[in-house]
Amino acid sequence: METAKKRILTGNKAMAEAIALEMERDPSVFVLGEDIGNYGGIFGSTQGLIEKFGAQRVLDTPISETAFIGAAIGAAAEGMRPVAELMFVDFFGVCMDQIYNHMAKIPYMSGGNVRLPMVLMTAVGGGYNDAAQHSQTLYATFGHMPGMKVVAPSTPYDLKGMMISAIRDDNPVLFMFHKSLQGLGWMEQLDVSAEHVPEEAYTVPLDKAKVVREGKDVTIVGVQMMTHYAVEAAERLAKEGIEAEVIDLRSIAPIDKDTILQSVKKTHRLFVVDEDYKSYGMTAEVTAIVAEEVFYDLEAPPRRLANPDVPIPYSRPLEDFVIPNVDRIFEQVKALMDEE
Amino acid sequence: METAKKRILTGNKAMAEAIALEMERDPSVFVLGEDIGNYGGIFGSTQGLIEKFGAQRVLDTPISETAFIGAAIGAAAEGMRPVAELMFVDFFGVCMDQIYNHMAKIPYMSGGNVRLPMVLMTAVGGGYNDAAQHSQTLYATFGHMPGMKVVAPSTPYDLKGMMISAIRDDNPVLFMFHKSLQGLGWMEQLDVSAEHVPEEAYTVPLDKAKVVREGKDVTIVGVQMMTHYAVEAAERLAKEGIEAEVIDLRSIAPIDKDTILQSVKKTHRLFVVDEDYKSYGMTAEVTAIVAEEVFYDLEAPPRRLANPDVPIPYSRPLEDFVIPNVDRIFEQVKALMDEE
Amino acid sequence: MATFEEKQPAVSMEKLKWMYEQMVKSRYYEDQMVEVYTEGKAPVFNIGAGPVPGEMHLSTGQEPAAVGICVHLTKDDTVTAPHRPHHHAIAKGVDLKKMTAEIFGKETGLGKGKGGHMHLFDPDVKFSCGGIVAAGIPHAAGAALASKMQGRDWVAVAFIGEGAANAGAFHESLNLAALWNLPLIVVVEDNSYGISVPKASSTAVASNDLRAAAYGISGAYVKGNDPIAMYKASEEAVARARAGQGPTIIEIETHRYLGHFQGDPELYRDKAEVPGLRQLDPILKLRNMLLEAEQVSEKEIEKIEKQAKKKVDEAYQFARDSKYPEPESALKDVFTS
Amino acid sequence: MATFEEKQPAVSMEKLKWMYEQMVKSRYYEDQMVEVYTEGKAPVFNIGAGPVPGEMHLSTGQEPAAVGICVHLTKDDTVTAPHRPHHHAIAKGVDLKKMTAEIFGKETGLGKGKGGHMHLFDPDVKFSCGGIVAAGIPHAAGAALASKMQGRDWVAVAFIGEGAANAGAFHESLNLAALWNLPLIVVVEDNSYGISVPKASSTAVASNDLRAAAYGISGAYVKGNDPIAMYKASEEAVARARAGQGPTIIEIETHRYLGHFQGDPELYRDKAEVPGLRQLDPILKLRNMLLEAEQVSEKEIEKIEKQAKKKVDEAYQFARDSKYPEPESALKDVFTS
Ligand SMILES: Cc1ncc(C[n+]2csc(CCOP(=O)(O)OP(=O)(O)O)c2C)c(N)n1
Ligand SMILES: Cc1ncc(C[n+]2csc(CCOP(=O)(O)OP(=O)(O)O)c2C)c(N)n1
Ligand SMILES: [Mg+2]
Ligand SMILES: [Mg+2]
Repeated sequence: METAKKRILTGNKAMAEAIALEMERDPSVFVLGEDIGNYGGIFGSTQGLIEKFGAQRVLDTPISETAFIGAAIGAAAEGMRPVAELMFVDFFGVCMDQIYNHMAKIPYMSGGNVRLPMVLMTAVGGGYNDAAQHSQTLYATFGHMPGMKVVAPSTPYDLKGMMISAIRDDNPVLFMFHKSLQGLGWMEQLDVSAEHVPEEAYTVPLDKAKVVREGKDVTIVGVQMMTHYAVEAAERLAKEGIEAEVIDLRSIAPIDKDTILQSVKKTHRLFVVDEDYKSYGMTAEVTAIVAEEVFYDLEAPPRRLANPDVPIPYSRPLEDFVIPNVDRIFEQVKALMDEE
Repeated sequence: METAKKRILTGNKAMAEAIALEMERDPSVFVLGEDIGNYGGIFGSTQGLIEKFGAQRVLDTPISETAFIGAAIGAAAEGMRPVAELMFVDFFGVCMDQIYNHMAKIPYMSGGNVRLPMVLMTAVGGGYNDAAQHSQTLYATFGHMPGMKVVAPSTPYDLKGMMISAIRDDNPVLFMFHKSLQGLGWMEQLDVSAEHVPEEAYTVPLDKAKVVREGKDVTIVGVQMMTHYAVEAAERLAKEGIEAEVIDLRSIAPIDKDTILQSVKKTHRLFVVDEDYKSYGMTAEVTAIVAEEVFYDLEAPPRRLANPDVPIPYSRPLEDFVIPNVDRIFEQVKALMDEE
Repeated sequence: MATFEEKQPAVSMEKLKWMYEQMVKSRYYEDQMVEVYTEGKAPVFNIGAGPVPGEMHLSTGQEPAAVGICVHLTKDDTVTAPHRPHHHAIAKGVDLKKMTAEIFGKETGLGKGKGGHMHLFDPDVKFSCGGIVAAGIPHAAGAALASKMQGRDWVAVAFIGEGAANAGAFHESLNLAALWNLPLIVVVEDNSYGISVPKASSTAVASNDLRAAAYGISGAYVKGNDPIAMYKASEEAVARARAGQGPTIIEIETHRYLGHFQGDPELYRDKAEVPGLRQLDPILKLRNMLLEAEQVSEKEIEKIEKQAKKKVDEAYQFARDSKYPEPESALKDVFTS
Repeated sequence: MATFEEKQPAVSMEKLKWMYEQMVKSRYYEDQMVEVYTEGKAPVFNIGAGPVPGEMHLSTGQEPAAVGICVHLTKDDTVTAPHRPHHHAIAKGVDLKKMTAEIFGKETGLGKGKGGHMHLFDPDVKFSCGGIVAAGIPHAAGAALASKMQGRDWVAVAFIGEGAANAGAFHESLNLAALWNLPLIVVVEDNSYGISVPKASSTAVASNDLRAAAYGISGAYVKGNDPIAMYKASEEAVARARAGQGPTIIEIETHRYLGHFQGDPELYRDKAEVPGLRQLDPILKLRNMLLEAEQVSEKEIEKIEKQAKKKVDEAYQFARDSKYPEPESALKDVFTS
């Protein structure tokens, strides 16, 4: 009985639309970063903005991440609401001091007297053979450090809604978007990277995970690409009589414990899958939360699948070997179900 | 029947002695960093080196961490064996690109054809009210990223032996020393920061945790200050009839799973304590390893104690509240023993 | 008036008196801090003990840099300072009581005790500082950008040490500010040392105003720790910035009378250096100049001094009298809701 | 010889021929790569498909920068290159077969398939590159430091784009190299763009050789994408470095004929720009010059060209014929034991 017209937007267009809506609404919102002007963002996150808002509010920067992210902090402290883009998350190391010692800590160090209403958006993810310095997600690197909200939406709908929430939030938000979920014409076309997105502004909370598939036998927690793979794997598992509940984490920090714990209390089994490195990663945090809080609900040991602790290799068979995929999720969840 | 004369060295002197011995042995070893010359390192790690080896091999640098850590990488690729110092780990953000995208990845990206035999040493830790930008440990930040050996010795003996191992290792080693364990005259004097250290060169492995106190009732895993606190707490627990086994992790990456798993198989309970932030931290990784691998050996839920997810506050009562201490370890381990 | 090189400074007596007052206040503030910091740290020095623990970087001797430019600023202009921030904070008009309470870690402090001496934030007068070398320059550039985007004539001043001018943030921020023509002034306080490392061992060029050439902007060099010369160089730079004519680098020769931080054994430095410098003290010089100008009486000067010191004393008393924050408040202020 | 500005280059015919050969090889290499990269990416372009996936940054048009300085280098000198590294690698004498195999992700590649096009390491000729803008400058400074510490006269050359000169690493490394008098040469290839951003929108100064003033070192500017002028500027810089007289910044005006990466829609650039540039192609110019000098016959030139292309063809064939690494080998080479 769906009567509303479908507006199919790709992930990048959903993001760009969110930013545009907020720029219209609030003159203090502006965008800065490398190639976010005429180019529209290497991953399309700012497509069309310079045409709409001009070069005064859509600022192409030099390759000076420390300066322009630091400048975003300084401008935010003066009441502006900058949306800065770090082109690839992999480049964080040239500007992490600004991100972490300043953006994330100034609100706290000032006892709440300085607010930094800013968004730092950045592209994450591999799978297209861009090798060790352009393929990481680094979810846990940012999740580990207090003072930032860290989000990683998985769908065009959430990209738009969470971007609007992020811009309106008075706290610094690190907004990770996955390259493969932008729906770009020059990458592999994934069905999940385009969907109906309402025209108007709407918000999606920055601290809530989402059950994207219900099931009673096992809980699979993932984020971004791994969520989508998990859903695919779950469909295959269903054919073997295993009903997996799939949780899209969405928020890396703060992490939504409740949604995870409720699910595990129901399913009694936990599988966590992550595109990031394994050690000290998201799979560890989720597993530890569950082990600590609902230990007695578990009927089998929790299982983790993530990038093994190696840099991301270039060559296709090597990259395919390290990044988790549907097959491996399927097999390992099956093995988990065979436990006990 | 101990007949050898005791040479009591503080942590910093043990480290400096290790570097001196290696500089004598191998002309390709040199040291660079801020205030590591005449000053002898802000935390005394290079004390006496410039007097012995001169300014040609002990190089004071400008405040240009990207340049000098990058230069260490370039020199290591040419067969030198640099020991670089990042004064406080908290400054990693101005040079993380060199540390992580280059130092840690070049050996892998080159298919093993480029070796980077270098040590990056850095001071970690709080507890003396140096506030949010000078008090962190960031163990997990470095442990999460593959390609580096990451060590955090807890005693003068290990500081010397692991430094010698680190310098001789053909891989990049991130060497974290804890300020409070350097035995410096201007910090609180801790008994554990000075002990007998043999005069000659010796090595301590970079990938082995150490059982520093045996016990049968519960395993406590910690590193650096938390190990020492755990031992103190264990003594108090012993008075209440609880025998805790305390493991000094020593290696953040790669983590020594075996030692931990063996212990938990014996004690059936796990408590992990960390001076670093809790989420996505060391307590998560250790807990997850145990939950995944020896789930059925656990008789109670594992417990974690770490810095809550807030930047480290300056004021004494606030800092005391966030950094775990002996009392809290004692209480929480007792609570863990009461489980079931 | 013969003590400073500029014979006829076109500086109003009012401004001179203001500068003198701030310098006295700043100096006295640091003198008191030397004492307070030592409390609880004897007989054995322990950095974590006493009413004021942690690192302590004092600015004694460096007052001219701060007052010579802040005299041209209003509440609406932004100042970012580094790890050695007290003189800048005082010259910018930061609430002295709250600042001192913050340094004592009290709940009445600027940051409710969460920040500490290197992390003072007073948004009311747009002042901030931080413990990471050179990191404040981009923040000032951002404030300058905000001013420009909002169509204001507000300027932003980033204070840094000469050691900091070799950090990447310096280059990136100045290029950005020059490119975007931002009202940014970077003041480099050359106190000869970055901790123990002398300028000649850190800086490939004689002075950092020369680096203005790398950005096509203006540079100025102020010799002799001279507040009047600093006043003049700053007057030009601030006017240029307000007029939308872009950034300036000002380097001032100044002197750090104390150690890098309190407790610094200073083994890298000739013991005779500081006593020599103190003989040429800029506060003394300005005092003599004011008297010689004969527009200010000894009595008036004493009144200025007394008033300045009184404010400092009150601030310390306020800090001592204030309460420590509740331990659990450590968990607050990470996020606002 | 009238086509280049310098009428009587003091360059031996042998070196000219070497430069010509390398330029031809480099150009042909990239031309082939354009084709290979497209394989498997039609009808729909998909960056992850085909025998060569991932980003691909080609250097077509920028050959003079690489050959003009590498002609002065030996195997013992170090070169670090950025994300657009093929011309540098070829001019430095990197093993062409292993390099191509690496770009194809094969186990016979320089990095056994782990590195890829932006991460080529050939320690035999001391060549490396990387995908992070400006990050290679400190590595070259470190190689220069090692050379100095070991008492060698080896030099290190860091190639970067004009966009990279605004990164902090540029400033920090040049200050360090100047301070320590290291044999470092930074070659800035000004191809007018950093991805889509024109130089005027990224760089506050007309050219980066002017930034030499910020470090008290030498700077040189090479106009017109001219390999002979590059030869001369480099000759001086390399001689200075070998003689222990410190670093140099050389900026060369050059041109990127293709997109930033293959697949770049180049909407930010006038479609007429590249055809115009191609008319002034430096390879053509050098060819004409060699012929006009009448010391090289058309036949010899053709032989050089044929030989260069043959080596490239062989390298591509080698890459195609090689095997992919075993998937499990992804777990190797993190650490040596
Ligand atoms: C990025 C970074 N590196 C190193 C330090 C340690 N450090 C603090 S102050 C200082 C020296 C600063 O020298 P300068 O800029 O001249 O300022 P001064 O202390 O002389 O006022 C250093 C190295 C730091 N805080 N941040
Ligand atoms: C630190 C960092 N920031 C951004 C990028 C993304 N990026 C890759 S190449 C490039 C442009 C480089 O321009 P330039 O230095 O002029 O070199 P060119 O591509 O023109 O050869 C950018 C922004 C990166 N790789 N590293
Ligand atoms: Mg200084
Ligand atoms: Mg360019």
